[in-house]
Amino acid sequence: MLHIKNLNKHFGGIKAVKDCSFEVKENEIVALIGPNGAGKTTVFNLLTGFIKPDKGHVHYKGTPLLGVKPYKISNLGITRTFQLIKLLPKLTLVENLLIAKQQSGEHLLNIMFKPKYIKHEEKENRNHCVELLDLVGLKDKRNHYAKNLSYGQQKLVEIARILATDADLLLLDEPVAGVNPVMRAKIKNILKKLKEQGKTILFIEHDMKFVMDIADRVVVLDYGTEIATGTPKQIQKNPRVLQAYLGKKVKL
Amino acid sequence: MDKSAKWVLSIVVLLLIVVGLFVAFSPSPEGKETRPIKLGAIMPLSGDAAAYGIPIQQATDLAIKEINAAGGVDGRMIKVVYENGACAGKEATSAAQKLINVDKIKVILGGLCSGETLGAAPVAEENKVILFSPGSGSPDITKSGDYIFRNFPSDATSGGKVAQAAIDNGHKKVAIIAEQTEYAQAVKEVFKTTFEAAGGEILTDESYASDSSDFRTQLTKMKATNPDGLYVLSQTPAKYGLVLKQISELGMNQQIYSNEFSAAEDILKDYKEEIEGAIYAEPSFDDKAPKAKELLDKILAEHGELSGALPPVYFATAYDAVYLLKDALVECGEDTDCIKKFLYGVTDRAGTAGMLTIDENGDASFSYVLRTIKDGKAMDV
Amino acid sequence: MALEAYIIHILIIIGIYVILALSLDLAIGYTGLLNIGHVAFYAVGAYTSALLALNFGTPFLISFLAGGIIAGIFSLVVAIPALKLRGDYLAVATLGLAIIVENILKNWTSLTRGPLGLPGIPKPTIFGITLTGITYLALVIVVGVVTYYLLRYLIKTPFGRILQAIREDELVAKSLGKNVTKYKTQALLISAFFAGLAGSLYAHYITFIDPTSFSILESVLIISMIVVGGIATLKGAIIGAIILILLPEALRFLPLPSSMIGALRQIIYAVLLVVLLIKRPQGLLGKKTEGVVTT
Amino acid sequence: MALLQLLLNGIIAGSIYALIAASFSLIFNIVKFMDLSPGATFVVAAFSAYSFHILLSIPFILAILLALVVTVITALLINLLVYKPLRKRGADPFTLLLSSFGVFLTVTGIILLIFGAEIHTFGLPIAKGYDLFGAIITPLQVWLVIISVLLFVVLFFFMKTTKLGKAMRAVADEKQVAATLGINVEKTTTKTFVISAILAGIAGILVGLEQNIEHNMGFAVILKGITASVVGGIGNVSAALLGGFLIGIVENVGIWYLPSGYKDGIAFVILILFLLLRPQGILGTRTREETSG
Repeated sequence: MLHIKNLNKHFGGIKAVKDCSFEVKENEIVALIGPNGAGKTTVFNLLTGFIKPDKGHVHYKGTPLLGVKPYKISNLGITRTFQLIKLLPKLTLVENLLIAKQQSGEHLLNIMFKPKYIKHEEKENRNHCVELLDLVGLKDKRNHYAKNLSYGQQKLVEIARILATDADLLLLDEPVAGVNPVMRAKIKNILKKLKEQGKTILFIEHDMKFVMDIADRVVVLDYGTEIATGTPKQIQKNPRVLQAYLGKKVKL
Repeated sequence: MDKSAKWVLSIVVLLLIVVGLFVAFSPSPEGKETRPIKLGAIMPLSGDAAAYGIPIQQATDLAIKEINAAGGVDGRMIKVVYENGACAGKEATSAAQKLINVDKIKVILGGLCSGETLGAAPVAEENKVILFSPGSGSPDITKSGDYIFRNFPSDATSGGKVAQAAIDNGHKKVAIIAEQTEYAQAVKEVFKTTFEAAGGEILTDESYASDSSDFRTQLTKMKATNPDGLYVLSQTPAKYGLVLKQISELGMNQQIYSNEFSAAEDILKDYKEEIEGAIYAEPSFDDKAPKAKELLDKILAEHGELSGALPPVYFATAYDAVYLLKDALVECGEDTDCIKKFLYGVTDRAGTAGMLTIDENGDASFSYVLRTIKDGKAMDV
Repeated sequence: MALEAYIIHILIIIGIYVILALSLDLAIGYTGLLNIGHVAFYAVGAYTSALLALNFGTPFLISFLAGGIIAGIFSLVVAIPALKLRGDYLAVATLGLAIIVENILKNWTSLTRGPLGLPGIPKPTIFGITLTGITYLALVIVVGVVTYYLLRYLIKTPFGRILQAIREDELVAKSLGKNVTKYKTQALLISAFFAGLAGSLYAHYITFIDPTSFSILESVLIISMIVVGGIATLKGAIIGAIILILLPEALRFLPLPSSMIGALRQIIYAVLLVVLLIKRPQGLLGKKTEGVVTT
Repeated sequence: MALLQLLLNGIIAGSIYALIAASFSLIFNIVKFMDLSPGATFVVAAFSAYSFHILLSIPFILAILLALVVTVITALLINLLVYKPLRKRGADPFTLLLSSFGVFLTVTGIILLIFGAEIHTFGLPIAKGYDLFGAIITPLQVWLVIISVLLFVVLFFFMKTTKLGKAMRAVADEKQVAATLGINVEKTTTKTFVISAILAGIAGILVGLEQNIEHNMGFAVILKGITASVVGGIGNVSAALLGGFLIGIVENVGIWYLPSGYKDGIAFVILILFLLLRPQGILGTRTREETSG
């Protein structure tokens, strides 16, 4: 589904991503792990077109993503969350989700000529979004402003928003960072349900227990390059991974 | 409706009350005959041109005081209601609306800037109210309406006269610098057409924004074309002085052609050498003539000094305008159609500004005279 | 009769500024496009409509709509900086653009007669009736009401919601597949269109326009209206317009020496702007974003 | 072609723009918003110097110093009454820019109220200019350029060597870091407003002497000052000198070819070109991150 071949990106002298290649198969949950500064978020930014790579190709379902504008990449069915949660503070939860929807009501011509259809589509989308909020257990807060939610709740909304985009490939940037165990379990179930629905997930995470529980495959990055790929069990035993982490004094 | 909305509505209601109360209590003239006659006045009282609203106001107040002292109009005192035109069309329109519709005024003295008169004219014309300007020179005013009059000559005459003077002096090549305002551009256009028609050549036509005070590059451009003469036109005497200063700083000593600001007090005082020998056209106003001298002395007595913002002719035209309107009111009361006929009938009426005749467009046919400055004094050429 | 004529005059001016405030609120309040050059659209609309009427004698409705359309097209010029810059950089760029427009109006004398301005702009005649006074007010009210309800409807559609998303965080909007460039340009186009209409209404009412009536201070006045009334609330823009037009007019009736009125007028609305920015940043009617959605 | 005269005209105008640009850059550096109040302090200085020297006939040097004191007090009041509460509430740069518009209109409105709209002059004797190979510059204008350049030299060393100078640069680069290093951010900000007001004040007095004094002379100057600051490199004080001279020269040379009415237009076309193509200006480094994350 997603093929990345020797991706390169440097900022000034620092090589953030160096000859990084890996792939993500259809309907797979892949974890992207690695010590801090390994270039994980940079890879996400390259995939979503926020920054342009210096070298390398990325193909999604065969179509190249190089140089495609972020909003076009998103329309291809790839969507992401952000390390620092980015909800729309002055909009309500339902509105935050409705933004993720591609609707005909967004185009002025439709507004002029198909007002009834837009109303109908709006109602439909609104119901779907309320369902999603219910899925993450925030239905009662749907008319509250995103600004007033707790950190954990905002994480859930971000995931609900991902679902609202009906995207096939979900890029999650540390979905459970700083989240209490109860919420973490809830997110784990949601990810499992998504896999059953045929979604493909690539997520960055430091919480190894969570990674080992849920990931089908793990890709390890170090100094911007892929040093190991395999099932969670294989990765645990892989000496290069240990060295990469231990060398960096990270609890494994 | 939370607290703030209530707060907002209370402000709006309060404002309406203030406006309503004040208007309700302002005396309406229809009533008894002895009530004072209200004369409207629109002139610049704020903004850049406020400086030369002052001489007009002083002359008007003096005339009104004298008229009321001598019994006013058949016993009814005249009361002047001043409104700020701020030398801009938009303000003048609001001012005229207020004077006509709230104070129910039938005769308005003003505007001073041409922009004011043009802004107020449509409102006055629509309500058949007399608008009499003592100082607007723009040619556009000639056709601006039957109820629109002035006793100040159209700039056309000033521009044309000076252009002819330059040709007569043999200065066939002239460079122009004119401020970007209604008045200055209108007069410059007339100067250009007359000068070119008479065989002269305009080497360069420079301009500057009203809020800028650095004309050195425009003057450098003019200097480079080494003209025989310079035609300098500003909106205010103060700006005119600054242009003269920078002309002399740049060592340009060509003959200066300009307008009546060359005789303004401030110029004669602060820019004595620079203005020496300048040739300009001015409504034929002899401030030595007995009536004129008497007026200027009275203003000097009352205000301690003659505002140098404008040449003395503006005192005279304002003073004469008030007396002329008074005579019209005596003749016709507040019937504006009768006043209109009366004003159109004015021929060779003696006044402090000289003999006044009003033509069929409501303009004053006023002769311009060529003058020059010799060691600080205005003299006929 | 007289008193009503004065009130009608004030209501017409308020109506024109309501349309300007509403259209600017779409850009600043809803899309977060900090446009200080709104007066440029107002001027382009006024001059287009006046020149068409004066030179080609076009019927009012055509010159009126043309005013809006040309202002809209001009907004595409403003869109170039608007797409790339953000925050106070954008504000200063649009400020520069408005000054350039004023500069062009003053200097392109062959088209606009420069400082001489355009006198004698014909009063509009629709279906044979020449509109003055009360009938003109009716026209202004109709246009004002149409503007209000059209914008209110637009804001409730998904299009309106995306504008607010762009205001909140462009990056999120981009990551959710929204072509931010297109929406910003469209928002600016609509905002400019209505400002152009307001310009045409002004030109045919005052019948004399010159560059001084379109200075930067007009933009600041319009912005103050939406700040006073409440950023991102259409009703706020209306209230703001009413207050900031009535306040200086009320000054005219207070027994103040007439030379102080001009300065006082400028001080009053400047101080009001500053105080409100400090005390009630969301303006009088602005919805406090803490609570649940009230409307 | 009187190129030399044009360059001279450009440098004279440029030195005023440079002072205002520096005054603007200092404030922008510290509080990170575009502040129009230097345009107001510029006018306050000119009118105070005029009233002390001409109306109260206080000796020239003393009048200038008193005028600068009044200017600094005005700037401190503006910072205290308007910008501090807004900063405390975490207002965004646009709100602060808007408030600076309000401040500008209030201050110039008050001056209009007190002094009226007449145009005043110091009435200095009009000196013939020196002739430098055909280009002419008056003694006062020579002083004007010298004072402006001198001020920049002083400012440059002040920023580099003195404690306050280093504190100002630290707060400009990283406010939080500066705070942790024990720099009192609030006090440094106030001191910055003082220095900024002095620069704008001196510029105001110089223009007051050279040309004339009117209540609305501040607006065009601060806008040109912002343009110069953006072109030179916003936030970089010595770049303001470069930006100032550049705008002055391009403006004056520009209207040699274009009709002179477009003088203001030229400056703002340059502003927009720089904002679009090189927002960090000639000397500046990329300070604002285009895309985050």
